[in-house]
Amino acid sequence: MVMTETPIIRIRDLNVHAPDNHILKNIHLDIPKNKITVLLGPSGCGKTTLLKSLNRLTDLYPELKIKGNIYIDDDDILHPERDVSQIRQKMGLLSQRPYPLPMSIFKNVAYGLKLKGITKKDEVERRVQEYLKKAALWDEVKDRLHSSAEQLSIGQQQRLCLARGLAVNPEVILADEPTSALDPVSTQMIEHQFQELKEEYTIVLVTHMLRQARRLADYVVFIYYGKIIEHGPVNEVLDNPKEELTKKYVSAGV
Amino acid sequence: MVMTETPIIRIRDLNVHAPDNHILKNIHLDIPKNKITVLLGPSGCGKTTLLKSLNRLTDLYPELKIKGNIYIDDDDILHPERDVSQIRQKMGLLSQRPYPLPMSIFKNVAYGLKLKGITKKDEVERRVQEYLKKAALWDEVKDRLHSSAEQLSIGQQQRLCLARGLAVNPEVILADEPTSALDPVSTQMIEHQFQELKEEYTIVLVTHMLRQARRLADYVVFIYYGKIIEHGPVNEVLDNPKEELTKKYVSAGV
Amino acid sequence: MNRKSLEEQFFRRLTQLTTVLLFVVLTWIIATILYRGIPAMSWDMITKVPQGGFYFGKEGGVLNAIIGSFYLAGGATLCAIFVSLPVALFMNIHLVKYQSFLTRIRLLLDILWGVPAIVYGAFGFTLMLYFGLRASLLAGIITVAIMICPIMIRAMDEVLRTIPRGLMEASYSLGSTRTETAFKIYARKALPGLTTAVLLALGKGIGDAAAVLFTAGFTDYIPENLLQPTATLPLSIFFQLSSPIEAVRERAYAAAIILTVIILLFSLTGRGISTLYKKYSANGND
Amino acid sequence: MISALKIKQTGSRFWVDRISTTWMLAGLFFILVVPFAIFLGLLIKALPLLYDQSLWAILSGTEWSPMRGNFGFLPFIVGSVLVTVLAVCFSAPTSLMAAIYITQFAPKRFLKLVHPVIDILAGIPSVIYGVWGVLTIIPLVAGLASWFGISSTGYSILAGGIVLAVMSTPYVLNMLIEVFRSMPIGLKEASLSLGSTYWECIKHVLLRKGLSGILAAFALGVSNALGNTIAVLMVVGNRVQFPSNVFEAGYPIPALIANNYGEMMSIPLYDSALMFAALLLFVMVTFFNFASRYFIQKYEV
Amino acid sequence: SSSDKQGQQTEGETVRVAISGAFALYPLVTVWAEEFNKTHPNIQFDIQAGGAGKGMADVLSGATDVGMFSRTIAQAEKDQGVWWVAVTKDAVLPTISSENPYLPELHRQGVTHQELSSIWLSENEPSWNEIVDLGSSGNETITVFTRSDASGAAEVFATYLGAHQEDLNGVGVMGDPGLAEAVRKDQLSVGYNNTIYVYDVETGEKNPGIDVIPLDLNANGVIDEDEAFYDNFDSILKAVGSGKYPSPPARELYLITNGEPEKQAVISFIEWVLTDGQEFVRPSGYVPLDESYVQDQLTKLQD
Ligand SMILES: Nc1ncnc2c1ncn2[C@@H]1O[C@H](COP(=O)(O)OP(=O)(O)OP(=O)(O)O)[C@@H](O)[C@H]1O
Ligand SMILES: Nc1ncnc2c1ncn2[C@@H]1O[C@H](COP(=O)(O)OP(=O)(O)OP(=O)(O)O)[C@@H](O)[C@H]1O
Ligand SMILES: [Mg+2]
Ligand SMILES: [Mg+2]
Ligand SMILES: O=P([O-])([O-])[O-]
Repeated sequence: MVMTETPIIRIRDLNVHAPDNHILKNIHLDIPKNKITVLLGPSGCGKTTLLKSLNRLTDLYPELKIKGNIYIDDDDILHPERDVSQIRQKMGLLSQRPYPLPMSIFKNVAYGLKLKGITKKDEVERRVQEYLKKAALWDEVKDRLHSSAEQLSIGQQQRLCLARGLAVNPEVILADEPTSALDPVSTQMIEHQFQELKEEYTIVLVTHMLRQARRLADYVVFIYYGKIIEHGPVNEVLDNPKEELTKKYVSAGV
Repeated sequence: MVMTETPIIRIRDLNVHAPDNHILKNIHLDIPKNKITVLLGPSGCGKTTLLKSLNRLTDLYPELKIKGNIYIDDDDILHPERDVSQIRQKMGLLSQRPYPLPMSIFKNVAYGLKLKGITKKDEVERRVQEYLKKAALWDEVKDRLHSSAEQLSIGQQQRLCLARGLAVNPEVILADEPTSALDPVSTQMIEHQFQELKEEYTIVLVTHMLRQARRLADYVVFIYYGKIIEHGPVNEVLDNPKEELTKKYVSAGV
Repeated sequence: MNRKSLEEQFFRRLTQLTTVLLFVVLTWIIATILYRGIPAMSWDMITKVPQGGFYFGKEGGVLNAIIGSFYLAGGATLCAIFVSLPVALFMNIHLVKYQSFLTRIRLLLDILWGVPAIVYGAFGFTLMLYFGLRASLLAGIITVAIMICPIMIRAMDEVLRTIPRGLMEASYSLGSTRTETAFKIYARKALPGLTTAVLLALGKGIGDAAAVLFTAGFTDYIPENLLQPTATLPLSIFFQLSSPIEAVRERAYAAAIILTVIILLFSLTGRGISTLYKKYSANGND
Repeated sequence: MISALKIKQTGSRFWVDRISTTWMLAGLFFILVVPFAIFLGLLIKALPLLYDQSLWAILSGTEWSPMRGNFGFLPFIVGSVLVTVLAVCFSAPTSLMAAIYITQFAPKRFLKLVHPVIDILAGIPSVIYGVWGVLTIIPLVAGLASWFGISSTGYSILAGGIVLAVMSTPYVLNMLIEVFRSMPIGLKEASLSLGSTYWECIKHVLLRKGLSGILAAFALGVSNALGNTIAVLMVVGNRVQFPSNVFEAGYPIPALIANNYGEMMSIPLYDSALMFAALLLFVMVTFFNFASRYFIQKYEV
Repeated sequence: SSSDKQGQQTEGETVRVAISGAFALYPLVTVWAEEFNKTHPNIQFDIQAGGAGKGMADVLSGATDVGMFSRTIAQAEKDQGVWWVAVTKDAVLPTISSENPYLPELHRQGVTHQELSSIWLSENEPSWNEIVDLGSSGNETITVFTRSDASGAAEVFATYLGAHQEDLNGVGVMGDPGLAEAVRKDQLSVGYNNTIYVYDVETGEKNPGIDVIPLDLNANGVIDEDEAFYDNFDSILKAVGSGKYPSPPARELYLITNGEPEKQAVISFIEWVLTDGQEFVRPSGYVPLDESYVQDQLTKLQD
């Protein structure tokens, strides 16, 4: 990516293989600091896999073979010896399929705080409320903070996971379709949130909504079948796509 | 709903309670045949619960208490003695969170066919291909039909579940945000599919995308915190909403 | 930060150490059997039935017990699967709505785990006499099957419980009947766990002598029908161990090796088959 | 058009469902009858003793001499409880740790190795465990005792507990492995991507998610241990007394039954007493399970 | 193999005879059955051990045809109509570890009936110097072992001491081999065993690690010439046969049936055991019955 900013993440020759599938092919990408980078691409092209590689969550899938380098602050996180939990704390991933932890709504958010070492009761309460509000969930759950999070509706779960993810205060937020299950009103609030966050954080966002990309993105990366087809500032890629594939995708705009 | 068509499903005084939550409140609704009825409403308002009630999948959640009547064919399906498995075959539900069955991609679709009694090998193969194409998934998976369906990407899983759901050839399709994880191109194809399907089928669709509602819906039902606020033909509700809440929701349009 | 990775390291090591310790003990037992049994092992052991004075250190083998154990444990396990699998599926599919009823069923089954094998034996013995049966393969199979059913059901039940509700929803919304959901979806999804449950119960069935002491009898002959008494390896081992002759007691270990090999075979085939059928399913439920 | 939804209840699928549901129900009914049948059978057989002596006298009595008509069960109850508690103290934490290691830290093929070993151990006859205990655990315990300055033959509550722990390990471990194996990966992802260490994920998320399964495995382990006979009786010393430390001999109920079932015909009330012993064990297991249920329910979210 | 056995069948239908009971008799009965089969190939024996009491229970309930029994038959059992015949004898011997530090003294002095009683019957376990005269040493307490499983051997031994098995103190160990093993391992312990668990049947020597405490029958404080018959298997068997070794703890071993035997196969087997079968008794490590005694038993069978 031609850019003036210093990249916070540098991906070099990243290849991910599944037994019968070459999922990511020679990915070479720089992700700028304090910007929102949006990953676009058809379903199944490898966006989620790319995000998971950044966090080394690919470790959990023994069938995936991953090669190449990912530098974060000049540190190769794919190095097998590298302690990943610190990396992961720096890079919060909001997964595409929300997984509430098996505890109450309150504790789900407090869990993140606990990991950061915040345990003072009123501090925790204050923060839980703060993050639930940021995720536009507070009103719906304030009366049942202590009931199980697993019974929330999918959209609520998605917002809960967002609140939980923000609570750990990561430097980089990797958000995998964070508003896919949300109604327009909540979506607006979350987008607003992201716009505020980018002052301090770096955000990598996967979305299928081109309008969302337009509203939020500084940079756009278009992936197709595991390859980066085109990337650049948002207006370049979305408004004047160079590649045929990108054009076709962008014109389908929903 | 004021409508000329005979309703295929009539919901009367439906109330669903969770221990600490009144999820659906006095739902009274008729669903017309061979039309697309779209359920709209903020996340957590009870859309999924309503769809599940229609299929009596609420049975699986012992904590939910369900009261009222749902008539299909003048037959109250909420009657505890009613054997529901045939009803379910006639009313296919595409759940919001896709769950591939623990088998290969091919068998996932073939499973539905088998339930319909189609077992001849080439017939099955032909149909599997047909439905995977309808769901816009064929190209991506044709080379690995016999690998596990659980490893597909979320969007692929969603399309697989659609293919599988169509394969059983239900009369009523209850689709819970069927394109939430899909890119614009696939979404277009699926929407097109729905438009064709409605000639023969009745479709109840949940979506958060107002544009999708506009493109597809014949009727729109707007639900808010478990109550039906407004319902009627699409242009009435979306373009000239009567209620304040509906107005606010529609104007947020994404 | 540092404290955290220390904690992680500590527990990683601790769990590793415990595992090693556990497996040292477990292999120690197996090693004891091997160490003492291999010298006494002979071809005769697995090809001959006991001849005169076998329990006195004379020639012969334990073929009668090998075949008997195969029949008895195999038969009992099959019978138990026939009851347990449906029951476990029934509990997790038909009865999901009745959680409090389920809790009670589980309670009853758990209690059965605590009934000593010898009481099952006595129970089976009473039944056997009531029906005018003599100690026989049939009576043994029934008793052992009753004894291992609770184990199998509960072990299966614990596995099935972890299957996410969404899978049942998916299956139902396709119009599957509960039976289809049970046997085609659930049984398949949980196959490796179910195999474990079966093998666990098989272990108990093949290894527990007390229940068969009463009901299966013992004989130096190979049973030819269900109404004849049968030898089993644990009983044969028990008798050999009680022999005054050192050499015979050593042979008991050889018999134990044979038993071990039999279980190993069962285990490998069972798990082999289940991986074969399960290759389409990723580990870990969603 | 409405009739379109009316489906004829015919076809093999319908019948298969009917038949298999009946079969499942019959199986359930059958297996649920067993505990009642055993309970009733034992109760009927134990009645003569209960007519002869007061329940309280039996339960609180410490004298055991059937020939003279003394049937005091207290030492046996104490013996059973002690051995079982020891066994659980050994096997529960080790099994849990091992299950965590095997499913979470170890390479995947390790499980493939572990499984057959566990299967074998579940199948080794209890006499063999007993003999192994006599050969290895008894001297070990005797040595340990003398290290503490206590003289002991080694035949003791402690030896019984250890052998029992080893014997119930395959059951507990296997079930725990299943509990951890079936955890959704997404859950781990969720916790890890919050920056938790792997251990924190296990501690806060997996253990909690699996809590009911883990407790169930433990409870089943305890039940299994309570009812174990031959192996324990070979190492536990079988002495009717209240052990003052774990290096002394004790006498659990199953051992009492197994040691004497042969002789019960010849002494008046003896068979009744042994059946009462079995009944007592049954009641103890029931009681324990009720208690653990209560506990589990209290701690489930 | 089994097909050989069936191949020898010449005439008649196969009859199965089920036998269960005392461990003490089990090895000998398996030998008898095998030898008997050589002349009666159409009888199949199903033999299992399980303890004397199990044999009694099985026979009385009709679960088996013949029981092996190794202690005196209780009145309650006679009342239920059990029929019995003595087929051989053996003896229970008090045993110690061959590593026992006081072995020479013990061999020289023996133990009296009363000393044995104080070991197994008194509440507080005595020390070694209360049993043997050891001067100033020997104040370690005796580790007392006993059988935990209800068994003929224990009951007979207890009878000798004027008690029942349930009265014997000591750490309970299961089975004869278990008890022998426990005694062998603990230098300061005592136990009791059937003769065949003490001596090697082949060589006639004592098994390694185990030794016998001689009984000082006349209580004179030394083992006299005619009290010393523990050297090898032969001499102890002879002493049992001649009655020099007292009974109890020597004992008769019985075959029992539910009422008088009616099955022809059972009758001819018992008859054979009492006559031709006796030749296999000595080589197996048991004591054959006296000629006259055999006649007694035979007449019992014939009426
Ligand atoms: N099993 C349950 N127990 C308790 N509460 C439940 C349960 N299922 C749903 N709820 C609650 O009922 C409400 C409606 O849930 P539902 O899943 O129907 O919402 P939805 O309209 O589909 O939302 P979304 O758009 O986010 O999917 C939510 O507040 C949810 O927390
Ligand atoms: N563990 C795995 N094993 C095998 N194949 C996998 C695995 N995970 C992903 N894949 C395959 O890799 C491809 C990319 O998957 P990925 O989840 O990254 O897609 P995606 O771009 O996130 O799609 P979506 O928009 O549908 O979420 C898909 O074809 C998928 O089937
Ligand atoms: Mg994805
Ligand atoms: Mg929903
Ligand atoms: O023959 P016993 O084992 O009962 O002494």
